[in-house]
Amino acid sequence: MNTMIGQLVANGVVYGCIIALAAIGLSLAYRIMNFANFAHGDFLTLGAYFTLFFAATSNLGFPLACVLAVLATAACAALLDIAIWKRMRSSGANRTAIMILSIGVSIAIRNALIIFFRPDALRFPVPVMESINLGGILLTYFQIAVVLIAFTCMLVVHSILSRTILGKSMRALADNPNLARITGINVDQVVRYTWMVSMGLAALAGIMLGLVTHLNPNMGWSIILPMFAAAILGGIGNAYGAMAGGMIIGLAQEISTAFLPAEYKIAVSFAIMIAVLFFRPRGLMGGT
Amino acid sequence: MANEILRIEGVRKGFGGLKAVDNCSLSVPERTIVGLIGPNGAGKSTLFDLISGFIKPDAGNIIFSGKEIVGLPAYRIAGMGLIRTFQIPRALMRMTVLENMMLGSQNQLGEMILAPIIRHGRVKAEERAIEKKAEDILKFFDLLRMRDEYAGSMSGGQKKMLEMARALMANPRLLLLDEPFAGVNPALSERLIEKIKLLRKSGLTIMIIEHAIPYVLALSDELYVLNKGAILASGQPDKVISDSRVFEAYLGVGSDAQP
Amino acid sequence: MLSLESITAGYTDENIITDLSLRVEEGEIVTVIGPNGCGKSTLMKSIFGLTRMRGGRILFLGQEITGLRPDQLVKRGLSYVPQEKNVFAALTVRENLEIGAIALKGGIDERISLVLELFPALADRMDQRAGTLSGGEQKMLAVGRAMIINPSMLLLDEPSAALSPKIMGQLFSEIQEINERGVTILMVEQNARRALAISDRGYVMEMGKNRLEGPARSLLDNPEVCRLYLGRK
Amino acid sequence: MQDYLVSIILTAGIYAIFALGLNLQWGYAGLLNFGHVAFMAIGAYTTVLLSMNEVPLILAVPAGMVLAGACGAFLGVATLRLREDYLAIVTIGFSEIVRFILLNWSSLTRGSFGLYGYPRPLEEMIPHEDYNLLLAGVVIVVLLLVYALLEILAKSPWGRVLKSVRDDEAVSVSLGKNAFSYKVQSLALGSAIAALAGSMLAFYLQYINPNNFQPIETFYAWIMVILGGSGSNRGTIAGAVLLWGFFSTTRFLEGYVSLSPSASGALRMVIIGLVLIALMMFRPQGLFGRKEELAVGK
Repeated sequence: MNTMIGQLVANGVVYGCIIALAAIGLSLAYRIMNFANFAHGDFLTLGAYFTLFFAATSNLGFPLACVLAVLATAACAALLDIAIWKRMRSSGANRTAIMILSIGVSIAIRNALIIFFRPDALRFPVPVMESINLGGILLTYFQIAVVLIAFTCMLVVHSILSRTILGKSMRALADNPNLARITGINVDQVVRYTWMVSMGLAALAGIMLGLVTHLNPNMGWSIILPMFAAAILGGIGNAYGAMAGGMIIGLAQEISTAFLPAEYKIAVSFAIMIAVLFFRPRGLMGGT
Repeated sequence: MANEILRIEGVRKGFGGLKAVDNCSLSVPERTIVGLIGPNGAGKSTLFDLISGFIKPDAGNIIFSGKEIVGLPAYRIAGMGLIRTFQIPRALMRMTVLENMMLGSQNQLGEMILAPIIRHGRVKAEERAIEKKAEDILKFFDLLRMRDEYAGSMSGGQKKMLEMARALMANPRLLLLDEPFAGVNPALSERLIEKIKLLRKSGLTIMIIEHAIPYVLALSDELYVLNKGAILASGQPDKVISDSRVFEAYLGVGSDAQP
Repeated sequence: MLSLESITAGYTDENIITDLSLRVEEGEIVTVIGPNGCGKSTLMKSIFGLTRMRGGRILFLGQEITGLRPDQLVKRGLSYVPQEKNVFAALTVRENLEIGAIALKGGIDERISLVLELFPALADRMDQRAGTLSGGEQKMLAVGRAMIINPSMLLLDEPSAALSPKIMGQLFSEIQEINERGVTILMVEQNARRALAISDRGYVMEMGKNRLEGPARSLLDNPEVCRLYLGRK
Repeated sequence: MQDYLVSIILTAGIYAIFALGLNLQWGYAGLLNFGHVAFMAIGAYTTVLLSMNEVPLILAVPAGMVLAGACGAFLGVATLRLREDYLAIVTIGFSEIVRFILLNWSSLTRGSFGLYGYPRPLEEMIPHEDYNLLLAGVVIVVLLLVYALLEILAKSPWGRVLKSVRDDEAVSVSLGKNAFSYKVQSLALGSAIAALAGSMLAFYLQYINPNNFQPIETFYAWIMVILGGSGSNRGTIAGAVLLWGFFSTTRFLEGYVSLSPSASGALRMVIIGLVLIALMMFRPQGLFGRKEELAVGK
């Protein structure tokens, strides 16, 4: 029994890491751009497929392909900002319009991927590895790598936000957009970098999701619920809250399988989200 | 002394470190016009928000026609006949002037979801009556010719007038007007003064925030001066305005002038 | 140094300011007063490119700056302290100052120590979040934040708003000190008496227009001022 | 050819009803329901499951509507006091949850096998080949009834309050209207209308399975509403006709391009996504809408 719970906790941490990474980006974008980006999940997918593409078409090796994919996704985010988001911002469109638009972006990306890669499930060209046994808990090297990379990323995000001038500008912009403009922050530039960071993190989360499961064009869209649940649980807009929220959601979903049929684990996210909205709408750590 | 319709006792409200309204007490007698003036940031609009239930006070009582109203939802307070307008005109831009007006009427049967279907005839008749009333009030404010325009296409001054007209549709017992003259041109303002006087004559009680002091003086039976969230002076308008402390409050109090 | 030539501006379709002209010479403190809602704050925002300008032009140091973005103005040495919400509440005092210096290249530490020299009270609070400071300290931080770029001109929107008389006095003497260090100052103020006491010249606005202009000390003696404020004869 | 036309009338009609429910929520009350399909699914499954247990139609359809309305109201109560995007997030989550429950509660729903072989109303009295024609007639009548109901409501005092809530909730409240209650009412009624569309979809398809109710269906309704001009019931119906017209024309053109079925389907979806983007960027008032009455605001 104990090892079973231990195994579920381990799985939960792995899954929680992926959700947390995705939710950090979502929350950052929400905080700076002031709207919920429903295309966030599809950037996870985009990142995973870029990796597959780079790994298959060049002989750079898988890790380098991952790096390239993250950069490519960030570049797409910047392009999208120039083509769409910046125009919407400067035309003074309100956020409901922008949210509806993000649905359009999501539909377009997802289906473009189906055209290029077919709808079937695919796998990364990496060797299948034996699990290692840590005191009765089985984990693959990929799962361990996911946890290590995710924690590294969280540290990196933390130091970007607290140490760098970009991070401080991002926080300043979120705190008081008018004053940020007056102070001389180039708002458009900071917003663009925020998109790139947010989407780069999404790409990374997508790669990890692809590593521990498989790839399909729906993979990002299908975790939109736990992703938002994590962001809301942590207080939407709060990057640190999103990390904690992602972990809690991941653990809750996995551990619930000890008591509930595994098919319902996604409902656990929904139940947590509704409960948070009723009793603590600003999330556990307070958000915007 | 006339019956008082509104009494505020020791109301306080802070935002963060700032005390927006600080131990404020006042009373509004029935069938009078009470003016409320004070420099920027004195807490006038916050006080209106508190009275109308849009925000909740940290402490103090607000009694409207004998009932404690602190904690009631804003729509319930409005339903009791305490109707407020807003400093920045808030016409419903994407509705026509007439729709704006008809919305103001209270206790409409047709506002219950199924009534327009099952009580079709009665709702129709009710609508005709409300429309007639709306037209009368629009005529009173010289807005009748705009009845089918979108409110969004009106000038700022017209929006202000529409807001007041819409508030009257609710048959208020107490009307809170937040800067009714802002953005209204001087000629129109003169006419607006006459109209507000007519409203008082018809039995309405009105409380006005206004920074154009000549208008307040022309209208008010009683004047309160708010400064830094507290009542600085009150009484007969002419006396209050001659109080040197009031001029000082407007020009800025030095440390010595503080009571 | 700064001159507004018959500017007309507002936020939406309506003009809040109409045909207003104003000049500030180098080294001066100029104060604009006027009753509530006369458009004082809008005037400041218009100079800083935050409104819709529909007429006129603005010159700063002889060059036209009409329609420039705030970050471009900051690079030219114009700094602005808005009336409220003028600190980043969620950031520490040090971060607020660093953000203020974002337009500068290098030398941040040096600039910070200059600001701390001006406002020594901030030195103990450097790692505290700005939202936890008192009203007076926040105001000092706001002015310090604006001073960190070493501006040649400072725009202050109601610096005394929501301050106790004692702190207000302190703030005005600090403004005077900033001016003595060579920074030209334009402010709009509710507290006309205090502000004019440290100013060289003053303007009185009413309903979006300039009504009176004159040397600061004598402006309040003008009976017109009383009429404009309170509408009495 | 006649079959084809009837099938287009049926789908366009059913989706028009579905989208009218959304227009009541978004176009009139400004509510972001991103999980509209959930209520259609609830309607379809409730009606079918009750019919299979010999509950008469006259009870089975309203039961689905009531259940969907109640779910809509519940989600509203949970989120409507918060910023408007919470409703969008929660409803999109809800639509996924409903689909997961339908997929996994196999003892009730037969999971991904779906439900089929359930009785259709008056089936024994009508020749099979004419059934769809009759159903198309019923759908058109229901569509007209729903349209009439919504038009009456939209022009009634009730609709007036709803529009005021969309424009500026504080004004409504200042005039004594319980804005929160009106938002919940419009969510509940719109969801019930979606359930009605779901019941009819079930009788048309004769086979329902959870994959009929993917999130994308919600956004078909969104495109119909926005294309025709948010806040216009007639525009919504026009939007439904346009969208299904697009689907059938492109299906017809498919014969001429050498794309796999999945790729051409996806290409269609890419176009749908781009249309939604272009509408929000360049013509948020829709093809027929008036800018003054734009539901999205400035």
